[in-house]
Order: sequence, then structure tokens, then C-alpha cells
Amino acid sequence: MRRTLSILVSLLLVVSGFAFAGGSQEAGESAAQEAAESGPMVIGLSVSTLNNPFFVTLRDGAQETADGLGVELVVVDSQDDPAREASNIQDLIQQGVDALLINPTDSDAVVPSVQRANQAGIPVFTVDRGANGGEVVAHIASDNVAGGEMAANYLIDAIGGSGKVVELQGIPGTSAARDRGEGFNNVVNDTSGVEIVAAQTANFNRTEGLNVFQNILQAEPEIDGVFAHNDEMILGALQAAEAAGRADQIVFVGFDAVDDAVAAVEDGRLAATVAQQPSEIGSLGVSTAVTYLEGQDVDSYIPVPLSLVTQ
Amino acid sequence: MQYSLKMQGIHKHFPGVHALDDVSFDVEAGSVHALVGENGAGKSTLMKLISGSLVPDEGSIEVFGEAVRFRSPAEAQHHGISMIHQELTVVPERSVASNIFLGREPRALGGLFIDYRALNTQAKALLDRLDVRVDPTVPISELSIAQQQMVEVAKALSYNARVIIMDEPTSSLTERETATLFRIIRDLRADGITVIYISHRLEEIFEISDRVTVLRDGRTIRTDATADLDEDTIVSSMVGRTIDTIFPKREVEIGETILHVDGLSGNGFRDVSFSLRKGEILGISGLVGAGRSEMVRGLMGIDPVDGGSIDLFGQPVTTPRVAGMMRRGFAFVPEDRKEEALFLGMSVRDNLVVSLLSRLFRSGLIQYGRLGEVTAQYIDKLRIQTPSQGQLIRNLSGGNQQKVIIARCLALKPSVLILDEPTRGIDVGAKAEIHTIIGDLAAQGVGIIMISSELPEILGVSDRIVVMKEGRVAAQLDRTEATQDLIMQKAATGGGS
Amino acid sequence: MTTTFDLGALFRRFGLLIAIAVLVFGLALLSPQFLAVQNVLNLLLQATVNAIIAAGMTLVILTAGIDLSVGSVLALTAVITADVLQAGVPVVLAVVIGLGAGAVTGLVNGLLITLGRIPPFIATLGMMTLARGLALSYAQGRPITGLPDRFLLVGTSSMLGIPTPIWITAVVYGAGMFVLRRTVLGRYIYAIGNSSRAARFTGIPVRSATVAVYVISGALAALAGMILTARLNSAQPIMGLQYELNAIAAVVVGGAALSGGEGGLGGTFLGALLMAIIANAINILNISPFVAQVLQGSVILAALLLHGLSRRNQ
Amino acid sequence: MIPTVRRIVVRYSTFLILAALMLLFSLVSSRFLQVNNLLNIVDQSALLAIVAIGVTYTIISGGIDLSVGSVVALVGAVSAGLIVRAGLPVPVGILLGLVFGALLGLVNGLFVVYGRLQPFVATLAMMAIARGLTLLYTQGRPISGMGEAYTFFGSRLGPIPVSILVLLVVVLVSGTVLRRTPFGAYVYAVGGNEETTRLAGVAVSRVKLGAYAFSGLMAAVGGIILTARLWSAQPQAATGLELQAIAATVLGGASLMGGAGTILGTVAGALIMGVLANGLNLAGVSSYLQQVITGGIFILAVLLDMWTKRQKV
Repeated sequence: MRRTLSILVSLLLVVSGFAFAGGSQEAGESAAQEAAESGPMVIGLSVSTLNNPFFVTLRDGAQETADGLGVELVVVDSQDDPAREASNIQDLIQQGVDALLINPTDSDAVVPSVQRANQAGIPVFTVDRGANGGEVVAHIASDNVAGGEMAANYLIDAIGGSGKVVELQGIPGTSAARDRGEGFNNVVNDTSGVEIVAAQTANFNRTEGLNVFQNILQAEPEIDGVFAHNDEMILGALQAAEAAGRADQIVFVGFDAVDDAVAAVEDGRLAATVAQQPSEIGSLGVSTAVTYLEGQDVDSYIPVPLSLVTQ
Repeated sequence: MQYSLKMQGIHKHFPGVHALDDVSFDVEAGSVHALVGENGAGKSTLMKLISGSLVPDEGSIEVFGEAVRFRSPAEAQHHGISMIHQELTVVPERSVASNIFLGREPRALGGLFIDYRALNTQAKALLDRLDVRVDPTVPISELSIAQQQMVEVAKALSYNARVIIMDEPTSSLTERETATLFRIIRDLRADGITVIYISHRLEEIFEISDRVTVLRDGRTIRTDATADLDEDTIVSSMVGRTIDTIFPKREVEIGETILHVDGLSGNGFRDVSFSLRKGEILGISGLVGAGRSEMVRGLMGIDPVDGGSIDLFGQPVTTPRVAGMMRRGFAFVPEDRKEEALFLGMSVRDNLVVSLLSRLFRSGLIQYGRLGEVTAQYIDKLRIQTPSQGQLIRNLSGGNQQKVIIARCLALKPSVLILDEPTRGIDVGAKAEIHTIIGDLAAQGVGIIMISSELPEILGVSDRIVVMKEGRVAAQLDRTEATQDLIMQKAATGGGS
Repeated sequence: MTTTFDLGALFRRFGLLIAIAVLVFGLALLSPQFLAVQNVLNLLLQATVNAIIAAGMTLVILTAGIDLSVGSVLALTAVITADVLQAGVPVVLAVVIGLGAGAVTGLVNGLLITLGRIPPFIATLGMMTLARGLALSYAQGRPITGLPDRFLLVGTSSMLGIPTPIWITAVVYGAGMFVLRRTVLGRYIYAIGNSSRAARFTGIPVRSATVAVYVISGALAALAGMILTARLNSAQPIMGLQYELNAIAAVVVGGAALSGGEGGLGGTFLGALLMAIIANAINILNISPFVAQVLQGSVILAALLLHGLSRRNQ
Repeated sequence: MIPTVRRIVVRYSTFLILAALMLLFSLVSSRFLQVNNLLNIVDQSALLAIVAIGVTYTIISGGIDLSVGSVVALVGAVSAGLIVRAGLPVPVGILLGLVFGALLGLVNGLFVVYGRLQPFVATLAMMAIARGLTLLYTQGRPISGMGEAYTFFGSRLGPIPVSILVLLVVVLVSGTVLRRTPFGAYVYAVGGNEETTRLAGVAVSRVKLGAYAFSGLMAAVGGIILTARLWSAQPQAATGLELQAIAATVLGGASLMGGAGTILGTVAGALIMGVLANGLNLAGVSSYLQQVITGGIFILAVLLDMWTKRQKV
């Protein structure tokens, strides 16, 4: 008897663990509840990953705008896993959100989720990355391929039109790595005199950026420029080059314009980084959705301008 | 006379060892044939040849007149030979029936599925035949060791065995369980089944066997009808010399009380009280499962106790923990050598000093010189046979392994030494040596608590005997009043206290 | 018993070393850069983080345990360290706090395993998720950057031309070998790995020794995290993903048995070195990233098969 | 009476935890217990459950399989590639994918049985190799456009997700094999006591090979389901799934020492993880905190399980 009782107590402990977790997240909970009732507008935001500062900033931008407009924002995190994304979006639909902002992990893999939302009659907006199918009311993004091209053009100019460059790639198989790489390679391959001497993956990761570029520096006595698919990797590469004393011979171009990278540009260590304005993307996503839900027309493509952050 | 087994001129070499040297071994059909010999005499090798695990280098084997050459246990089984290993070979989580028919389950639906109903019925029939009351559908791990042993016999029968080899089947059985096993063996014999019986316990041999073969150093020394032999003859054939008495009891002056246990209770034992005096050997007897091992584990602080008191030299010991008990002067030789005492992948030296380390090197830093000295001292003192201190302990014989464990305890210079089945599975020579060591220790004033399931050993060695039954003390007997019958009576039927 | 020259024994003892030598020789032929002093230093530098984590993992695996939480613990302690550094805590104190945080997570692991009696695989698997979540919550998913220069020296300075992290690794391995060979705790670790039941019966403080190895493992993960943080001038909550598997791979390639009681730090270091050599070679030779993982997996398999083969011939 | 209650608690602790969690979430969110949401949960957990069932086989046999996540991705890519690039009919592509998955599992088994590698490291190496092969095969790009016959497996039949039907079939088949056939009995026996099983004349090597091949096959089924659900094969799909599958198996009561475990337990374990993810989403808990809670609940659940089991003695 005593033991059975203890088991029940343990279960109660688990339960109270939840109560705590639930309690600390009242905002989200009430959002779900109120969605059921028809209080203020509720918008679901599915983010590809909150393990990356870029998307954290995107989320913050969206949250800020939502707060300003008096809209509840329910955020789910796919952790770069398309299967989890599909589940998360299913859950948002289940919560009865009024509109879905999706930042897909992959443009193909998100299609069934978009269609499911369509069937449920929930308008879908994609941010940063598009969907290759389903009905999307509007796509709010800046173009990764264009960004890669922009970076390439800047880099080629900066090294004087010819030379040896290195490409640090993102996680193989992710769309950001594909698109940015495609843009970069489109330009470089069309430019005679510029040679990609090494193209290695550093998995969007600063540590690997450091290690991988250290090795490339070793292998290649002559490097004029580096382009990395994100800022994390270029900052790692920058550190490797500075340690090796070759930073001043190389032009570094990153992507995303995260705070660290912008600071590095201001310090003159980093030549440039492609700014996508994630906060603006998130903010525009929410305001576009609200505008649409209020019955007004919105454009089907809302470009967020890319800019190159340079000194 | 029909022979179920005839072996002639068997030789078997292993690298560096002539394990079997011109062995001949005949077993009459429908008899119980005992095989005895010290550890390393070649019994296991011989049995492996018969049961198909090994192939002889030379010599012939005939089974019921048919010349055979087994290349696998399956072939031997096919010829009606089954072996029950000393260490039980069961799949713990599976049911009794599944264990019996493992690999030969009755099939249903064209062989695709196991017919569990038939499986259980057939198992039930086998167990009934042995008069073993066990539910064939329960996991075998829920059975007692003795019951598992009976299941092993049932398994052997399920192969339609005509020859069943039993290797030390009673080593973990109580007297009463042994009696049940003997009844089954007699029934088997009555059904015309041959039993080859390996044991270190001579009294069992006289009780159950028709003929005895003695092996020594890989040779057959003699094969005779049991009725024509006596204990001394067998022992001297085994060891190649005469041993006056197996249990040399030395008269020791018994001093003051050093340990007093009062009302000790824990998982598996209740309200156990006894005292131990300086130089005294306290035997603890009882059936397996009577709570003897549990009690000493509680006393040593290995398992938790939930009541009672322990007084050592008049000082109460609260919430015992192993390391603390060892510091206070306790030392312990556990029951299951392989699982509870040995570090098989470590050296003789590391095994010997392991309990001593924290005492020898208070700073936590090891000085190898010191370690070597201590080790050498005890290797010498206990005449442990090992090529070097660095030898892996798994390469030593059982008797020498046990001596290392006893040395580990002696190195602690204990005032109380607890030994749980110290001579189980150890050959006669080593056994006598261990008894001598125990006697010497008592003479030096160490209080000794010894658990043993072997009644002659308990009777021969102890000054006083505590008999346990169902977790409680059933009787305390003085050596002058104790007899096998009395102990058995107390252990089996209780009798108050 | 023969005293003749035994090639098999030589190979058993130095197999991994020989394999590495052959690999290095081959790589040196393929690229003259490979054996340049600077590259060798780079390679060692890149091996340090994995090697330090693997050192702790070796102790854990010797007790027949496993620690899957090291990658997450590395991230958690890194963000904590970086945060207190930014708050102006002196460098030495911050390092102590970071190492302490790692030790605390190790302590929790150890207690779950000893008192909670959860198998190590499961306990540390739970801790892996939990610590990662804590790291992300703590840093709110963002890197913490802008650390004091004095702290960065941990990762960026050199002594006698050799980068500091390599010195730190050498100290860790020296201390680890000393613990394993010359201390009572070392004997206990091997004994527990051999048979934890026998260890309990012989009065070895099994629980505290087990807790100790997980504490060491947690603290070493924290140390590795600091080296990374200092090299990058940034602590990120997603650092150390899958580092646990790299460390385990280094330990088993180094010849330790996951069943415990067998292996040592020398082997682990060679294992970590081998893995760093492969990663380095992939960059130096500009091998396609798509092939990289296939290559790494195959080399691990080959090393283990070789190891098993040489042992079986015993 | 009480012993019976305790026995039930011990035996069905996984299901009790599942029930407790569901009760809890139904209090937190009114939408949780809606039929559609419950169907969603099973749909979301099907992949994990199916893959974990395969892993359960290897764990019962005393091994482990860390390669399943990579095999899911590789089989998804290869089956999609055979259909899209090589133009094979959908059923052929799926069938070949399944065969391929089983073969990958078999290779694991070969390394374990004949290479005598520890299962943990053999399958760890396979995890890296299969992921690498996926990247090589896809050249890092997703493969899509398999057509409706393929994506059927990710769609719904009326309100019922097809993945649930696949899961049902898998549970039925794998449960029957494990509980009713000689192979299933030997998987348990090998994990319980390998030497005894060998001595009983059972072809232990074949049983182990079978267990790993089955695990590969289940990962392949998972790969098809996932690819169908996403309408595309992703080169980085199912990373980290292996640890989740092991977690589900352990939650389901299997012992990492081998010899114990059930299919229904594993499915319940997978559902616990699915319920947690879904419930925490509905409760609006941040993703960072979700990880903290998931890790904590996992440890608590295992503690509870260990503890109730210990009370039996």
C-alpha cells in the first residue's frame, strides 16, 4: 500500500513539474485558450530553428510587431528538422490560429504542411524561405541566391577582379547552403581569373569555420578572398587567419549581418556581410498577415531588400 | 553387461598441457557412475569430449556400441547424451517451458509459429514426470536455484537423453533439495537412464553412485564399484597421497566476546542474534534461502539493515557500510567468487590488495614498492601458486583464486573474518589448505563466522553452530551436541528458538 | 612462453600507432603541406577539444559507463562562463565557476546513476537534452561575445611556440595518466569496470568513485568548452553538438572496451589524433564534404576491425 | 490484492505515465483531447514508433542500433531517386528502398557478428557512412516529385492518417513475429543468455543478423513514411532520431542489457514523446524550455520505472 502511494506521489511530482512549466509560459497558454474563444487575432509562427541567432532575430522582429499590433504570436521551433516542422504546424492548425507564418526548413518538405493549412482554411505566409507548392498568400523574404551573387560581386571587386578564393559552405543539404552557394558560384564561374581553390563545409558553425579554414590556410599558400555561407563561419575563419598572421592579405565576406559580424565590419576586420534584415522580415511577416486578416489585399511577394554591410 | 559409453585410449593435448593421457572410461547402461578428481585432473575435458564440445586427439568413443566422433553438442544430443553444467545455463527472462525447449519448440501453422500451448503442455508433462511442481509459464528467474536445476534435468530428458552428465549439480543445493535430486536420479536410473555424476562431495558419491572413476593428472587411476571403496581410498587416489583427516580441527583457547549481534533484521532475515568470541569459529548452517548470506551481507554493510544492533568490542556500530566495517576489523569472503569477489581482468596483485589500498596509501597515491612487498608476503604465506604478481587472476585455478581472496581479507588484519561458502567448488587438496588457514587464524585470536552448506565441513570446523531457517535463528548448537541429523532437523523443521 | 620476436604482440600494442604512422606517411606523399610544422601544430590544436572531452569519457567508459551529455554540458558551461565574464567577474573566478558548473552537471549524472540506479546511457541521454535546453534558455539562443582579452589567452596564446590549448591537453593527459596509474582512485576505476558487484563487496567506495568520474567528465567538458570559447571569442548555446559521439569514437578507436575495465588514456589520445588527422586531411586535400562522413565512418570501422583482428590472434 | 495492483503498476508503468501525461495536458489545453489532435499525435509519432520498433529488436537481442536516423534518410533518398531519377514505378521504388534498408541493417549485423565489433560502435560508424552516402546520392539537394502514389503514405484516408495504418500493420507484424515465431523467441533468448542459446543449437549469428536487418527494414519503412509526409527526400532528414528511438524503447520498458522489451511498450514510449511535444506546443511552452522539460520528464519516468521494478523484489 505504502509503495502504491509512493508511486502516486511520484506521478504527482511529474505533474507539478508541468504545472510549473505551464505556469511560466502563461502568455502562450492563454494564446491557445483565447484562440479557442475568438479573442484577439492569433498568428502562428513556425521557425526553422531557434538555434541560430538569425532566426532568433527574425522571431524577435515578429514578436515586437505582434505586441505592437495587439496580436498573439505562438512560436514553434522546428530545430531544422522537417519532420518536426510538419508536426509543429499540425499542432498550430489544431490550436486554431488565424494565420500561419512559416519559415520553412526546406521549400519542398513544407508543401504538405502548407496544403494541410489550406484545407483547414488558414491563410499561409512564408518568410525568408519559400514553399514550392500549396497556396501561399504572400512570401516575405530576401533572395538567398541574389545574396550569394551580391557577395561574389563584392568579393571579386575587392580582390581586384582576379585571384584565388575559398568558399566555406553551410550544412550540406540545407537550402541556405544550396542557395547562397548557387548564387556565389553563378558569378564566380562566369568570371575568368577567379578560381575557387577550396570549397569545404564548416556546417554553419564557428568552431568548424576556425578549424577548417586553419587547414585550408595550410594547404593554400595563396588566398585572396573567402566567402562563407554565414557569419558564424566567416568569423571563425577570420580568427584562423588572424592567428596565422594572414588576415590582412585576405578579403572576408560573410552572410547574415549578425551583431558580431557587423561589429567586425566596423572594426575593419571583416570586409563585408550580406544583410538580410531578419528583424524586418519577421516584422513584415506579421504586419502583412494582419493586413490580410483585416480584409485588405496584400502583394504575393514582399521583398525585403538585401544590403551589403561594409565599412 | 551393456555399456552406454566406452572410451579407450583417449588423449587430448592443449598447448603446453597433456590434459588427458590414455584415459579409458566405461559406463554401464542404467547406472549412476561417479567421476571424481581434483580440479585440473581432466574431468571437465573428459566430459567435453563426451558431450561433443571437444574432439579427442586420439582414442575411440562408443555410445551403446556405436563408434562415434562428435563434432558438436548437437550431435552428442542426437545420440542421447545431455550435459547439465555446473553453472546453470538459463535465459532468465524466458519461461520455464521456453527454456526447456529452447531451439526445439513445437511449431504450428507450417512451422512458421511456435505452438506455445503444446510447448507448455509438453513442459508440464516433463516436469510432472520428475514430480517437480513448477508452473511452466513463469520466467525461470523466479524459480529457486534448486528448481532451476530440476528444470535442467527436465531439459535433458526432453532430448530423450539416455546418458545425462551432471557436473557438480548439488553445489548450490541444500540437503533437502539434494535429496529431491537424488530421488530423481534414482528414478532416472530405474527408467534405464545412465547418469554420470561429478562431485567433490564424497558422501554424495557413496549415497548415489554405483561405480566410481578417479582421475588424476589426466589419467584414470581406478574404476571400481562404490561398495568396494571407502572414503580414504578415494581421497588418496585423488590426491596421490594420504590425508589423515579432511577437517583438521585445532584446539584453540576461546577468549572474550568480541562481537555481539542482537535482533539484526533486513531483507531476507529477521531478528538474528548471536555472539562471537575471540578465536572462535562460528558455523552458520541452514538451507539455501534461509537468509544466511543475506544476514552476513547485512552485517558487513553491503545490504541495508532495518533493525537490530551490532556491538563490536562493546562499541555499538551504527548504519554499517562495507568500507567502515573493514576499518573496524571485519573482513568478508563472499559466496559467489566470480561475481562478488574477483576482478577477472586485473592482476593477482591488484586483486589481493584492493581492499587494503585506502588503508595503505592514505594520501591516495600508490607506491608500487610497498604494494609488491605486501603482495609477495601473502603469496608466500598462503602458498598461492601464480607465475607472477602481474598474472591476470582469471588464469589461476579456483583454489588459488580463493586463496587470493582470503589473502585480501588477511591483509586487512581482521578481528572478525566472515567466510560465505569458502570451499565451494574447490578440490580436496586446496580445501584442506583453506581449512588449515582458518584454523591458524582462529588460533591467532581471530573470530570467524563461516557459512557452509556442507554439513561435514560445518561439523568438522566449527566451535559453535547457528542454524538458520526462513530468515531466523532456528537453533544454536555447541559442537559437542551437534550432529548432521540434529542440524538437518532444525534447518528443515525449525524447532523454536 | 617463446621469447622470439612476436609481430602480433607488437601490433596489438602499437597497432594504432603504426596505422597512424602509415596514414601520415601516405598523406605526406599526397600533400607536402601535411607535415609542415605549422600544420602539425594546427592538427594538434584541433584535436585538443575532442581529446580533452575524450579523456573524461575514457574514465567514464573504464567504469563501464558512458556520458552522452558532454556536448550539451560543454555548451551550457561555455555560455555560463562567458556570461559571468561579461558581468565583470575576474577571469580566474569565471574559469572556476565554469568548471564548477561542469562538475555539478557531472554530479547530477553521477547521482542519477548511483542513487537513482538509472543506466548511464539513459541518465546522460536525459541530461544531454536537458542541458542543451538550459544552455539555449540561458543564452536565449544567441552567442555571447566580447570577452576579456585575458580570458582569450587561454585559446590564443602560445608558450615556446606551442599553442596553450595543446599544453592544457598535455597537462590533462598527464594528470589523467597519473590518476589511473598511481592513485587509489585509478585502481578503483578499473575495479569497478571489471565488476561493480565485486567492487561493492570488497569495500571499494563504488558510489563516490563513480560519481567522481562523472564529475571529472563534466569538468573536462567545461574545460574543453572554455578553450573553444576562448579560441572563438564567443560562447554559443549550440556548441558541441554530437561531440559525445566523437569522444566515444576516439575512446573506442583507442582500444577501450565499452564493457569497462579495459583501455587507457594513451590509446584515447591516439584515437582523438587519428580523427583530427582525417578531418585535417579532408580540408588539406579539398575532398568533397559529401565524401567526408563516409570516409570518417570507414576509418573508424577499419581501426576497430584491425584492433579486433589483432586481439583475436592472441 | 495489493500485490496484484503493484504488479500491474510495474508491468504497465509506461502506459500509466502516458495516461498521466494525457490527463495533465487535457487540463492545460481544451484542444488536447480532441479526436483530431489525438490522431495528429499518433501521426506525428508514427515515424518514431516504427523506427523504435526496429531498434527494440536489436536492443532485446542485446545490441543497439545507432544508424537508424541515417538509414531513414538514405532509404528515403534512394527510393525517391529511383522513382524520380530512374523512372521506376512507385511500388518498385518503395520495394527496392525497403530491401535496401534491410541490407544496410544486415551490414550492421555482419560487422557485429563476423567483425565482432561492439554494436554501439559498428552502428555508430554506419550512422556516419549512411549519412555521407545520402549526401553523395542526393548531392545535398532534396529529391521531390515522386507522385501521388508515393505521397499517399503521408496523406489521410478520410480523417485517418495513412501513417497510423502503416504503424498498425508494423505493430501487428513485428509483435506477432516477436511473440509467436521461433525467430522472436530466439531474439529474446540471445539477449537473455547468448551462450546458452548457442548451446541449445540455435543459429545465434542468424538471429542477430535478422534483428539488425529487421531494424534496417523498419528504418526503411520510416524513411518512406517521412519522405511521403514531406513530399520530398531530405538529405539531413531524421538526424538525431536514433537517440529518440532508443529513448522511446527504454521508456517502453526494454533493458539495454537485452532480453526484455515489448513492441507495445515501445509504441507507448514513442507516444509519450509525441504527447510531450504536442502538449507542450499546445501549452505554448518555448522550444528551449521544451527541451529542458523533455529531458527532465525522461529522467523522471525512467527513475519511476526503475523504482517500481525494484519494489517487486
